[in-house]
Amino acid sequence: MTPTQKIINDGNAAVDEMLVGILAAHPRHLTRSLAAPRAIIAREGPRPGKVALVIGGGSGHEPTFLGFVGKGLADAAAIGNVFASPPPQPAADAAMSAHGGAGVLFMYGNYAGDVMNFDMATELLAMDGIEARTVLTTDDIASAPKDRRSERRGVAGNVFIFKAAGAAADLMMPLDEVERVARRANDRTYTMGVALSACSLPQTRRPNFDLPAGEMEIGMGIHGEPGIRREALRGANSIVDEIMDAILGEMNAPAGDTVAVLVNSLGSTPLMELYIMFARVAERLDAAGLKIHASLVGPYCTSMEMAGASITIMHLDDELTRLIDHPCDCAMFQQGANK
Amino acid sequence: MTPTQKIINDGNAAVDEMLVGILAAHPRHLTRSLAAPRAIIAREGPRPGKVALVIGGGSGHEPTFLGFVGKGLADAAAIGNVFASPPPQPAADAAMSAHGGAGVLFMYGNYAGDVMNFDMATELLAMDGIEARTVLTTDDIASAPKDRRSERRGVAGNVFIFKAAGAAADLMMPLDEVERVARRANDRTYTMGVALSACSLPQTRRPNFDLPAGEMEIGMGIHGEPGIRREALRGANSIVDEIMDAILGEMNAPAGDTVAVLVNSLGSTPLMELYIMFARVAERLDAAGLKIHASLVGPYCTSMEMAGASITIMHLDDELTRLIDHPCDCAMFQQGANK
Amino acid sequence: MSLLTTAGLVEIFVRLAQRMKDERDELCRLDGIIGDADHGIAMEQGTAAAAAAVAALPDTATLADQFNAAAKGFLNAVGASSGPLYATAFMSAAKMAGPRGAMPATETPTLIKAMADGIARRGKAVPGQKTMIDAWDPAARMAETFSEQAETSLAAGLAAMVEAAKAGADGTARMVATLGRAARLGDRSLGHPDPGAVSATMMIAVFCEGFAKAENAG
Amino acid sequence: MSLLTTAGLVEIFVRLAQRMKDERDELCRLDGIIGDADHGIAMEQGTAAAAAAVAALPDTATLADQFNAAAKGFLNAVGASSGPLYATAFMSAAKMAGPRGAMPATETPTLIKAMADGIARRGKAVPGQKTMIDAWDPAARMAETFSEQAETSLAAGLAAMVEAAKAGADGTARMVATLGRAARLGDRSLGHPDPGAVSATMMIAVFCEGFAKAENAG
Ligand SMILES: Nc1ncnc2c1ncn2[C@@H]1O[C@H](COP(=O)(O)OP(=O)(O)O)[C@@H](O)[C@H]1O
Ligand SMILES: Nc1ncnc2c1ncn2[C@@H]1O[C@H](COP(=O)(O)OP(=O)(O)O)[C@@H](O)[C@H]1O
Ligand SMILES: [Mg+2]
Ligand SMILES: [Mg+2]
Ligand SMILES: [Mg+2]
Ligand SMILES: [Mg+2]
Repeated sequence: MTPTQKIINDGNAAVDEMLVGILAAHPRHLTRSLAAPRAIIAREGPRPGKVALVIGGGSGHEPTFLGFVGKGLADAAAIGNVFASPPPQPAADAAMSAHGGAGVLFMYGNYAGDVMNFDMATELLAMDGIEARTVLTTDDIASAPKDRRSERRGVAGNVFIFKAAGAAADLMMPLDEVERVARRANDRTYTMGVALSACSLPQTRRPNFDLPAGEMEIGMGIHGEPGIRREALRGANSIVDEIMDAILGEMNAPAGDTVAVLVNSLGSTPLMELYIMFARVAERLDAAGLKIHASLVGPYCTSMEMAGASITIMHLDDELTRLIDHPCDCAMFQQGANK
Repeated sequence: MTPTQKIINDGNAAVDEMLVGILAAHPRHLTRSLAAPRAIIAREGPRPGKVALVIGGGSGHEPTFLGFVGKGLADAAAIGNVFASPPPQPAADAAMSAHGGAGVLFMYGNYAGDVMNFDMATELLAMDGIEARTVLTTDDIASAPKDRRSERRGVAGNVFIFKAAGAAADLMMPLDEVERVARRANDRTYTMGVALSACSLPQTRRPNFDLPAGEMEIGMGIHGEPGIRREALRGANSIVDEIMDAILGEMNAPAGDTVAVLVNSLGSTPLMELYIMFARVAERLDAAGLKIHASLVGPYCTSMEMAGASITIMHLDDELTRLIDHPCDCAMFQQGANK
Repeated sequence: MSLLTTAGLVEIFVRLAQRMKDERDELCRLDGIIGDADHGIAMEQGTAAAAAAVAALPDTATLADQFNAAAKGFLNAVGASSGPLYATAFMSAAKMAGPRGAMPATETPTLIKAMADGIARRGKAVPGQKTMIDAWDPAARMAETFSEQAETSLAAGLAAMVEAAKAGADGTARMVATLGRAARLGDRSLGHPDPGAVSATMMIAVFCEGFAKAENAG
Repeated sequence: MSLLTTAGLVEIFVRLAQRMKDERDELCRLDGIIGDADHGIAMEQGTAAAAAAVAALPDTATLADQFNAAAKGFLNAVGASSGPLYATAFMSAAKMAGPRGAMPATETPTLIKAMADGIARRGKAVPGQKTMIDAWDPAARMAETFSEQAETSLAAGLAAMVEAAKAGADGTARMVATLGRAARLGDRSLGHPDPGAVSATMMIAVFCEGFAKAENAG
């Protein structure tokens, strides 16, 4: 079984070499201290009196997480090994460097490893008198039933949820407010994905699970965790309909409301296929009387070279609309003032 | 041989369904007339007295071409079938809709099909008294020897070359000047790629050539055309060194000069691998005494789901630096004023 | 006197579209080796659009109208390299056929010649550059020799034109491409036939068989 | 009286790192079925860092220092779920071993018990949730029964602890995960052992074999 084709050097060095490249490519956006090589700090954004939004998680999801570090969004990101939560130290280092004396909000996907590590980081920060709160993202509606929403995974909806919280912090809202906005954004964001292939870790270069060609896994997680069902691959409209039925069914937004839409590639699925999906998403939203206020299409929250896509819908209100439109200038995600 | 995994409906309808999705996702950036469904026009940018920059080519390279349509860059794009030049009519329609009475500059990759179709479009426009000139991009240094540069293919360097010309037009330079800038930008842009897998057309869903696992094709074109050599896959630094040796060898820029760098994914190669490559590119540029002024990393000029990457270096001077920094707001590429 | 009628030409374009539909995957396979694997799709979509455009014409349409409609249909459905080439070929055949409801079957070889000239004019290729010209040119030269020596039968002449095209296409495997997409491969294009020449042979065969049939129907 | 010395513990951590290096791909395979396929890498990198941290300590270091260094090394190399769990386990063992240069071999089962308690405290998992606790808990309970009945030999006690862990890990195949990554699979995790429980069994085996060896060396 020949290893998966990757352009890397030593698999064990992949994450650290990636970080060297990211800092070389985005010197005006990102920096880090030698003491904390896995804590990446925004050059602009962190300032006295501002709540520090610190995000983070495993590598392999780029541009999530550190692509969203920059003015108007996240102030820092703690980076782990591929598909592995960062240890407590980088998370604490990131918070220490980025905080402005107005508290820290940790935001990351709801995974056992992340919770344990970020909680240990919170303990470390408390010893230095720095208050850190946590809001977990739980937008993957395929990962647990509606009545056990708090057990759900955080996936591509991170993009909108972090964006809302980052904007609130950039508008110098206090910690209570930023936390309220973050929870509200999380509650109104719904994602479901479909995987068409596995992906491989740089160290093993072997597909992390076996999805036979001709099949797809509905509801798969962004670390290749199995989803709801595996079945024969269907056409784009049929796949989008199944996902939109589930999202619209749970979101239950009244006609006339507005939404933000993300059609996200899990890695190797190209823009052509994402826009074919978007055409159907737009049709379904129109039929439900929902207006699209903002759209993102492309690889935003990936699983390395996994084929597949996810659809995220955020049910907007006036506050979330203003925050989603708030300008930002991050290493891998820029948005002008005139949305 | 099971077909390549794609999220599409009918393969023959892929391009047109994609366009419906693109217009639905970017209503504030793009529009088209019912009469010319394959001519996509920028909502902002075209204006009286401005040279119209019209780009275009086959589909399957997204975000190239229509992702660069918008204020500050291209005024319109003519879209062909997958890997096929657009016919003359959409090219002529695009120019007719976007021109401001100051002439049209067609810019596209140097391929037989594109030349024939855009030349026929030029004939159609002449009949309506509209002057259209053409500048072909020829940045693929692997596609012909240096002394036969005019026979080279236009590949990912399109991004920087179009950007320079678009900025010149946006600064209301006359046609002669925009053409001069475009040729100069093309002459100072060097690209070489490496493919790690084939890709499939939506209609056949069969790999368009057979690249055995464990091998790579150095110098492959963005339509899967064979390159210089096929050999065993090597590590990232070794691949980057071979490409940079070729680029630096031909570019031969004196130490102290500045460059723009694009590490481009051909489709399924993810950001982690591109940034690992970027780290080595930065090392080699530093060793050559060349400063990086601007960097782009990601899928900018792709071949659907092909695995692989290309490196583009543009040898900047004061004029090109200003033009590369010029702000733009396109459907799939935004750049703020403060570079 | 046997005639190629507008009804006959409609029939020919229908058969051409069916032939290219059947050959799609093989032509894509050939174009994948030295090109970008889309030639079969271009020929399938182009000939389907041409046949539809011809079929949609009113009964009063002339042979010239039919060829011009085919040209416009093919071009707007395809673009790529084959679009302009075959659009120009059909427009050239339209001029040759003229605004007639029918033409003597014995003149049909001049249509092949006209198409070849159109392709050469638009693409500026000459024989030996590993392009579709290497099939069209031999067929066109055979068409010229046919009209000069009256004694060979039309059927034999048309068959000879198809054979000449086939031989030309096979010959492209021993050529190094110096034009079009494959030109960048240098000697790596050796040993592989040019997909455009192979599809040209198929098109020439459908036209010539159609012209021959017109003779019997006459 | 046989002792577990700091030299002996260095040896144990070296063997632990080697064992996890050998088992990397199998653990990744198991974690690929119900998780995200990285557990083998986490355990390889974690135990390598722990062994390096322990080896780097000065000769004056105590057993507690060694376990604490191992904890810090493992945690900072791994993160993920196994990082915090094994860091807390080793810190808990450090408190149990105390600031001594050596400890009676007969007390070593209490180290296994301490590690299990640390994992339960950090992860809050209880037996039956298809986690590594389902291997650590049986081993810890066996460790307790050993210290109460003096007459079983240390070697037999340690062997029984490894067996208990193995049985527990095998049992996870018949459990539905309700904690951690696999919890989201519902009954789709049935039939597959938990990778964390399998690697726990390997670790417990290396520790117990090391403790038994300390007895002979004494
Ligand atoms: N200048 C030219 N003159 C004649 N034939 C050409 C020329 N350029 C390309 N061709 C023909 O076009 C064929 C490829 O057509 P097609 O695949 O449809 O277009 P593309 O090259 O744009 O993908 C080649 O096999 C070749 O025979
Ligand atoms: N809360 C928990 N308590 C005990 N063990 C746990 C807990 N969460 C996860 N685990 C263990 O961690 C193992 C997975 O570890 P690893 O793959 O390294 O981390 P991740 O789940 O972050 O990829 C699981 O097999 C399970 O045994
Ligand atoms: Mg993990
Ligand atoms: Mg083509
Ligand atoms: Mg082709
Ligand atoms: Mg795991």
